[in-house]
Amino acid sequence: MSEVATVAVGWGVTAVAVASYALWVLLRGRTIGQELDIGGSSSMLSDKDSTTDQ
Amino acid sequence: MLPEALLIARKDLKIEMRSKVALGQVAPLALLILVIFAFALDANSMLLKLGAGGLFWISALYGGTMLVQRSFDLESEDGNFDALRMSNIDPSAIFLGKTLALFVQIGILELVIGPAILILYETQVSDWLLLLLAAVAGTLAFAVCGVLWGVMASGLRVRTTLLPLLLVPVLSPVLLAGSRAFETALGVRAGDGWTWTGLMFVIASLHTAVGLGAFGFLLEEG
Amino acid sequence: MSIVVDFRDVVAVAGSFPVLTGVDVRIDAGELVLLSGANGAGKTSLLRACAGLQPVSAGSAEVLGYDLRVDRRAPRRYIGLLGHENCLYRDLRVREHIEFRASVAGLKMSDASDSLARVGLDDRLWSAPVAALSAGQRRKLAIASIIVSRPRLWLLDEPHAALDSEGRLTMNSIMEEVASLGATVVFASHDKELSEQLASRVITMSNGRLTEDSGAS
Amino acid sequence: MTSAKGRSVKMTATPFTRALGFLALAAVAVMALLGLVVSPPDVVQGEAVRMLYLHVPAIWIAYGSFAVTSVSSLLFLRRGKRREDKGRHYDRLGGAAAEVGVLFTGVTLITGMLWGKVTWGTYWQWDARLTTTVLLFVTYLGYLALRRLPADPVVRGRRAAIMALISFINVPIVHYSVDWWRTLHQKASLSVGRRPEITGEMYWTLLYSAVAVTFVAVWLVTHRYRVIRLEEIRDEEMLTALISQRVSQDLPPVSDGDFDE
Repeated sequence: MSEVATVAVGWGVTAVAVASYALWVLLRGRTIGQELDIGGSSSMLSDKDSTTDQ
Repeated sequence: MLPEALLIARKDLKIEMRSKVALGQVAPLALLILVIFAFALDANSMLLKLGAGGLFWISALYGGTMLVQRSFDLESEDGNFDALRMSNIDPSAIFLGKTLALFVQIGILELVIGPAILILYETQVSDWLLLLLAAVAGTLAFAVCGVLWGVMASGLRVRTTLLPLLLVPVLSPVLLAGSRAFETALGVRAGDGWTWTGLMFVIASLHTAVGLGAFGFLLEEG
Repeated sequence: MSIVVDFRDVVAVAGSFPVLTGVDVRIDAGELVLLSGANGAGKTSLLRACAGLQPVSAGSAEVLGYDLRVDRRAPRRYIGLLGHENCLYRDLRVREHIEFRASVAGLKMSDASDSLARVGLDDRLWSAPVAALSAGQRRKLAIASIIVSRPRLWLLDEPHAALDSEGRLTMNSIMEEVASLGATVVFASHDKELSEQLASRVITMSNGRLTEDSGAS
Repeated sequence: MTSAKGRSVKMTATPFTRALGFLALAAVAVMALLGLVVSPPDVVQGEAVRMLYLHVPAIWIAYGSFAVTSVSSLLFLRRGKRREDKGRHYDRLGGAAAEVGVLFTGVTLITGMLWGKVTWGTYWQWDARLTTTVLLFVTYLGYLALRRLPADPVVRGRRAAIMALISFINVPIVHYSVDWWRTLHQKASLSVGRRPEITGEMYWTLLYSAVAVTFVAVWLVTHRYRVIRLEEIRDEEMLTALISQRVSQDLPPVSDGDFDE
């Protein structure tokens, strides 16, 4: 693998890992919030949804 | 506290004497692992001789983990943990007693695999005192950590899988130090086996300190 | 008379299930109390809460003057608990077992042999391994192990279970005897006939709380 | 849609964390720009040096998170006993920080291995730091496994806190022994890829990246903390419901003459 490709893979994997964790935390929060019949506002998720691109 | 600890240790050892799990089941398995290593390394006597120290500790780790499991399974059986909790024995004494019993049992296991390694892998001992002290230090550290994590995992449904996951990372420095010290004692590598042995004693003492302090908590919550 | 068990609005949770949902009970020294109720009514949990084994999550709970919410261990040395399980090491012999329990309680072996005779275990069983005993004999050995420690509060969960009719009568006479000596006995049983004539007070539980109390003060 | 006003404790997003989230996103975008485009390639390592800006902040964050876990575990054990809520906020913080710590330890390992491949020519070296890090990773994975087991929350918290403290005293032991093992062993082979000279733009980029990643980590820990809190509220509400359900079943007492078993 070339140096540039390696760097790209490293940054890419990191971005995906951190973003999926963030998304998982948000979704879990929203799911439980809805179960409790609170929170769950769509704005809460759409704000943070953009985190996916890190 | 000490007499109570001896009471617990004697009870555990008596149970082992009757059931012979360490000698009858775990030791043969550990021996088998020594043979399997020879298969894996294609009976290359040079490699086996070089790796003897490490292979000893790996098979001791494997067998010892089973003994830890066993030591706490017999307390979870038939509600014996409740009896221990109700008995008003100082939890630190229970900790010391179980550690002592485990030390003896793992020691017995090592007395079986040690000579087997000398014979099967054609190793020679160049420093008996170092070998002995390193074995004592490593076994002590093993027993202390084993009791600490054993009680934490005991009573959980997933204990058979959880215990090794928790125990092995903690014991990795012991495995490392034990292997290096044994390599010096077996004369396959010049090195400071005594310092490694000292490190194992340090590990054992640190965990003993934690165990004496925390065992009450852990026993209560188990 | 001194109050041995003083529970006010006690809630206890096992896992995520509320096993006690607000228990209010006071038990005096020397009482012989029968806990009655269907399976799952909370009898075992109440006994374990008294022993400090089941944590209490709400309300106030005192046993023998010790606040369980501060220290669950403190009263244990005065308590004898017989659970569903017998707390026996299968690989020990009867003699070794009773020796172990006696020395853990800080007592001599002579006390231990008396207690074995008291529950009606034959001398000849002394060297038998625990694993070889019948269910009833194991129960008797468990009871003997409790007698050895001479508790002030006896918490017995189904003491009659697995015993033959003679053993049940012996069990009853033991409970009567210790209560007459001033100890407190709380026991759960499904054997209505044997229990109700014995008990000085009957407490009925349902859904984790008391529904009837013949001796409510 | 319920208003968030006055119930903010039950929400995982508040105006503050929302702002923090945007700040973190912006900071990461700038970090990518600086690290991948603006900063120059290293004289020795060339483009590969760009891994530095991820790898090094990640391990800093991981160490920081585990330090937070250790401190909050200690506080939980020492201060928690007498408090009405048993100090469970310390437990939550410890759990949230450990999870983020494991995530960033994983990032460190992956970026480190990739970086090693291009500079040392191999994914794995039995280098002291790599070995220590992988043991750290497994240790805290075990911690998270222990936390996930069902138990009374306070009991589980105490058990986890004790494990966190033991793990913490183990970190220097592991580090020291592995370090010593390697220095005794192969003195020469480690100097394969020379460390880059960190000066000027690279230095500032690294420092900036550390700040940006810290924002991300703080955001993650805060949200995870709140989700744990939500999980607890849900469990408590289920419990309350169960209690009232059991209490309402009370009458009439069906149990009196029940003799089965």
